[in-house]
Amino acid sequence: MPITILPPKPSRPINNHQHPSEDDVSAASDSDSDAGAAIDQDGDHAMHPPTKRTRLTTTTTISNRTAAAAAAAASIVTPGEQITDDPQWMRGHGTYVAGTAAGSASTITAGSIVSSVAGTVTRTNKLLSVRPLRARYTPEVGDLVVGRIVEVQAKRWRVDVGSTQLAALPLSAINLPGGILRKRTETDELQIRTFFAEGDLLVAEVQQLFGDGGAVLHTRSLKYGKLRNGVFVAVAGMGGGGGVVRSRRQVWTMDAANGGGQIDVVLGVNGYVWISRHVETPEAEAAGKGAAGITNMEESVSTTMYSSQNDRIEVEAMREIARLRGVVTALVENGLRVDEDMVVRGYHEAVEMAMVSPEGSDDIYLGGEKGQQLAAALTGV
Amino acid sequence: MPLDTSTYNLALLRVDGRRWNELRRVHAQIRTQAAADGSSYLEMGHTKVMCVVTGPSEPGPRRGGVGGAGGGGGGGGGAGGKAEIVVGIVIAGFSSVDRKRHGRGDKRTLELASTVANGLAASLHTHLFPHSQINVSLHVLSQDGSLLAALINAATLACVDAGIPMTDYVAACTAGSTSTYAANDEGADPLLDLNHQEEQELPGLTVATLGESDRVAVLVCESRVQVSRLEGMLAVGVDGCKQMREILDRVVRDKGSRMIQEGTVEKGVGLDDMEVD
Amino acid sequence: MPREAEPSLNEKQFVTQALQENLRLDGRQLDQYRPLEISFGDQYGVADVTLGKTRVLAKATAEVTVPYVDRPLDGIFTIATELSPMTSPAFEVNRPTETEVLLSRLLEKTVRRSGALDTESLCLVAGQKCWSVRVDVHVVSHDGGLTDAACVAVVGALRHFRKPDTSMEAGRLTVYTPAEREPVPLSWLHSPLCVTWSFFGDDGETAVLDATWLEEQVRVASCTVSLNKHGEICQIAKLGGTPVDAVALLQCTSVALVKVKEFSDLLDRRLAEDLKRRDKGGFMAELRAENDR
Amino acid sequence: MASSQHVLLSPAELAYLHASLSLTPPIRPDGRSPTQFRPLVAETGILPGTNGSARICFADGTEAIVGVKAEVERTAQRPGEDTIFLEEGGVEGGDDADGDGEAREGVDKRKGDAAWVEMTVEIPGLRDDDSGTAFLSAMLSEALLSDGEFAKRLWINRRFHWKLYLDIILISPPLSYPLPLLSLTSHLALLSTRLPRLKSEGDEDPFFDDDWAAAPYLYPRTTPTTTSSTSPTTTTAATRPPITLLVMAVGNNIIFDPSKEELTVADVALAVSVTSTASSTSKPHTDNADLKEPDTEAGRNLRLLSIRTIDPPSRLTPPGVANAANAAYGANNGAATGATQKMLEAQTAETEAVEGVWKAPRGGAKRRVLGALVQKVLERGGVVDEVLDALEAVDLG
Repeated sequence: MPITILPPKPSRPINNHQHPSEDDVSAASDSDSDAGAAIDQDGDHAMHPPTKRTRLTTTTTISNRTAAAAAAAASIVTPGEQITDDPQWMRGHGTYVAGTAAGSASTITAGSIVSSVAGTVTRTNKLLSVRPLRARYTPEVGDLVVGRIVEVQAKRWRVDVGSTQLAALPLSAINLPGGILRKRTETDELQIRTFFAEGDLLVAEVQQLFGDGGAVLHTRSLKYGKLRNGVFVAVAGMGGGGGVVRSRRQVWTMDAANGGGQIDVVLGVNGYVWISRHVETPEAEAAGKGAAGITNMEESVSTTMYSSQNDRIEVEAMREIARLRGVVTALVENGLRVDEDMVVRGYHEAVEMAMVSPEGSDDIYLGGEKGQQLAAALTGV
Repeated sequence: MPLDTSTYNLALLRVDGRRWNELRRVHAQIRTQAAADGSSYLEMGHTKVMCVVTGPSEPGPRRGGVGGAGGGGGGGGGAGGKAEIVVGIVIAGFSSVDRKRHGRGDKRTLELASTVANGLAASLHTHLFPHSQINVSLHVLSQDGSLLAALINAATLACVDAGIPMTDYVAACTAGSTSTYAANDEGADPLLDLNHQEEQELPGLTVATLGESDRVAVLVCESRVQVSRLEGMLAVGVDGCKQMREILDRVVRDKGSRMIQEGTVEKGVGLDDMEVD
Repeated sequence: MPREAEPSLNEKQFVTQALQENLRLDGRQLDQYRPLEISFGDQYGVADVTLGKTRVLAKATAEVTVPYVDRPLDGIFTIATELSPMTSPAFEVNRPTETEVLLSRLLEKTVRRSGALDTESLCLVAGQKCWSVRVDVHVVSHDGGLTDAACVAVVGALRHFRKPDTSMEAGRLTVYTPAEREPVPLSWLHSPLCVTWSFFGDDGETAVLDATWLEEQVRVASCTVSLNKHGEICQIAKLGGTPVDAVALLQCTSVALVKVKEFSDLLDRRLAEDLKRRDKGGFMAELRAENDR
Repeated sequence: MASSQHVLLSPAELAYLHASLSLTPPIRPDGRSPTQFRPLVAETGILPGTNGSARICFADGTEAIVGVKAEVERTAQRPGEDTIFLEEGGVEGGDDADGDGEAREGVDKRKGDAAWVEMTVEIPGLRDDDSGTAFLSAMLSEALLSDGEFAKRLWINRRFHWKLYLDIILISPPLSYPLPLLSLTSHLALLSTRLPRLKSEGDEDPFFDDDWAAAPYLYPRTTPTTTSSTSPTTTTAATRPPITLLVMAVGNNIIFDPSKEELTVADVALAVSVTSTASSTSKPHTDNADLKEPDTEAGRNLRLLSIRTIDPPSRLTPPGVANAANAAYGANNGAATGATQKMLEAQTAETEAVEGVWKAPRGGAKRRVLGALVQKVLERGGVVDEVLDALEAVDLG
């Protein structure tokens, strides 16, 4: 069946003439009654013919919001909501200090900590911060990220890492081919595009942060460099809502079923994911040949680092890579966390689902309901 | 006397059966668009607006494409140390009763876009993203009065969904008055949330406040009205904005708590157990 | 397009701090206007307004055209604003910047939409012929307070303008030249004038009238109120910027009403003087031979 | 016409994608079968203020909304048209079948005019006179008006006709080439369009029944049962608005509904507009005979309306650098194999295709591939049939 057209999910009816279903917030009916009620509670706008001269009372009517806020899901704070006003707490991300000037409502005492995003409050001994439900990636030092070169400048590359600004990768922060250790010269700047050109994908680590939050990357290690032999997936913004979560291992190699050989998965903390066939790195050969030496291993590895030529990849490997990609997209579409064990469990679940399906292991499609089945199996199990 | 108000004084009911201080049916949702950073859909009565926010992101080479139809907020580089808010409004040809095509240089659309951009700038913490740009694109699906108010509310919801830090919600609504043009018509009553017919016949204004406070971020009045009527309309408008903020807040809270139940977001530390230790 | 030169950081802080203590660079009170001077050209319909160093010239013209299809009984009335690079390098000739769009929309709402000029009186033959009155606003030099000066110039030009007299007999429309018949003034209902408030400080608590260009670059919010001297608000436009307390805005509108009454009287006086200067002997004066002393 | 925006992919990804798509059967990045479409959510009748409306969005968030509004417009009288009245067999008022404008006896004298339909496409981030947007709206309206059948439906009488405005809005910035999404949405919108029922007769000023429930569909849903196959009824019923599909070929694999990545490695991409008419009985005097003789058994026969080649963005992608030619590759073992030999290797790597290195396709598409593409689309019971069945299943809101 080439095309599946689904009816709109009830939670998003555009023309819900019938009474809005309970989960979908339509403040229609209750807002009127509520608005009416709210007005009544204040007494001065009772339902008798409206007072002619509605004074602009400077003291705002004590709305029943603070009571409702506590009753409602306390774990969620929304912008402009006071978190605490005792001065011992320190202010973290996603909050601001309400001076009388910035303070928006008289119910918020000056100097108290007020949330500036909608999200959940996190407390690390005396530091209060609010993690937004969903936001763009904010780089931290030491994050392993996957990035795409957007622009090549004189001595550096501008890398898109899905953050609020492009990250910078200075020429001095990369390994020279052949592992030579020397100061970067003019010729290196002229040959800058032989290392990385526009559009190239690379995995790197955040070395430091600029004042305004921009990141500086570096690839001075064996596991970083140009990415090839695989497929790229961008996952929705980090920070909850189905994004990649910071976990112990962001890069791992797994053995694929159905003879797919070994597959590398790189989960960038910024929500960019790279799935590729595991390439036999020289240190494995060197180890095999017993000539393991740190220096020439470093040297032999970095010869292949800047190649952008794919090696021969068997059909089974391509199929398993596509299946893994389907697992990651299914996790995101159904709002599940994306980290190592979820992906591995999801993959094995997908392999079993394929076994049972008519086309056998060829069936690698995990969109639409298949994705939901997979997600249900994962959350259920 | 415009048709509408002649019947009003008898039963104190408006054309669509609402009292003087009742908002129309507001139906709002966030995260209606998986592809965008932040998205929202808002219905105030029959005025339907969709909003998509991408950003804050680097303006970058795609700059050309950014100045799309009705791109408001003005060109020029990053305005000194603050993120630049670029608002584009597309008013669909089928949105009003008779089909009207809003061209690219339509001044009214540009003015609306500039108003929404500056209205949002009042609350968004743009100083946290100095070299980047927040791109708000609004689509008007159908117009039945209070268009600017719906645009501002939809844009605020989408920015909250995109996780952009802000001081407080910018909630907006319209207020009108049943006054005739005679100088001191004592019998004029303020009205809340005008629909298209009321907006044509009666004097009205759109007011947007910063969250719970009485502080006015946007005030636009495009019809002739007595100075003495202004206070009554402004008071009703500001009070209407508080109700609107309640509604927007509830939308965000329910979406958040639903996301927690689905386990995509770990449960945070509760407000109340904060005071314990 | 070269960007407008931003005032330096300490200049901004200095201006804001001075305003905190109710001091302005040119020593004016917070709600005091710069000297407003209105003069009229010798041709009908030309008004030249100077507000301190800001100078705006408006010229009204009229021609006979076909009315719009959907409104056969109404004449056509358009206001064209063009901020040329003469005012500041930031403006380009045919690329409307945001300031220009806001200015033209503001004038549109203040004068055209508020029904200051009775467009029905411009109709000559329903559905076929009508007057098309057009006002061109040229900004000669821009030192802040553009909206107020432009609005006074437009209203002045329109009230000063005389359109040729016409008569209609049996389907034949004759338009008389000024020599044949005295041109006729437009039918003017009310004179809306703009007053622009600028707000300073983090909370927008300091409200200032008639900001100069430097003050305009430093302000955090602005609100333009248009009223006529009968106390009717024609439009209010506070398009975003730092939120200002609602009660303060209300006081601004009442002060604005006082200012508008002042300007209306000034405009009436200038028009009366111009009428007297122009109308020495009226038609007979045209024919006298001897020269002026 | 290049697809709407330049796609930034690395040569390694392009090479991998091209390799995986040229396998038989091709392995698509998201695992779909070559003829499988991405799942989409569709609904109609979402805007009460319009004559017809529809909204479709993909799982990845690309969303399009189409609104159709109709206005009565006076037909421009061509000089002398109304004087020669009889010669045209213009049967006067009286025996015209009143009411439903559809089934009309006598000669089908309704003449449509392409100017009666105005279609505008609005893509965020692109100006509306941008070449991409203009090409899209031209292609969509061309498909609709090419066979002249559609404009006839807008005919009221000799003096008046319906002017139809189709406004197509793409909500999110386009993630993939928007043509198929826009065409499916406008297909659904046209299916859900209803025009008020005509109550006036002949050439008087039109007067309509304001009962919306009685308004007939622009494309009547239920095919009027043509009992005997001999009666020369001009049942244009059960014809569907056209749909335009984007089909691409890599090597000799034919792939439907390509995503953005797939389109960047396409050798050739076609936009094929197809319409379908129920296997109506042979119309006595249709001038444009259908492509294939309408055979008697049920089902629809597909009629090809237009084929347009889309310039795949693969032509704009930078070529990959083979290891031999890569100065930064194997820097230390270069000396061992001698500089000249390395130069030779580099030259060969420049010209022929080296395994695993991306090279943009050069030259046009082979005729055999084009023929296969069109054949695959027009195959009876093939992709288009299933798409049309699925679209029909969408209940009109």
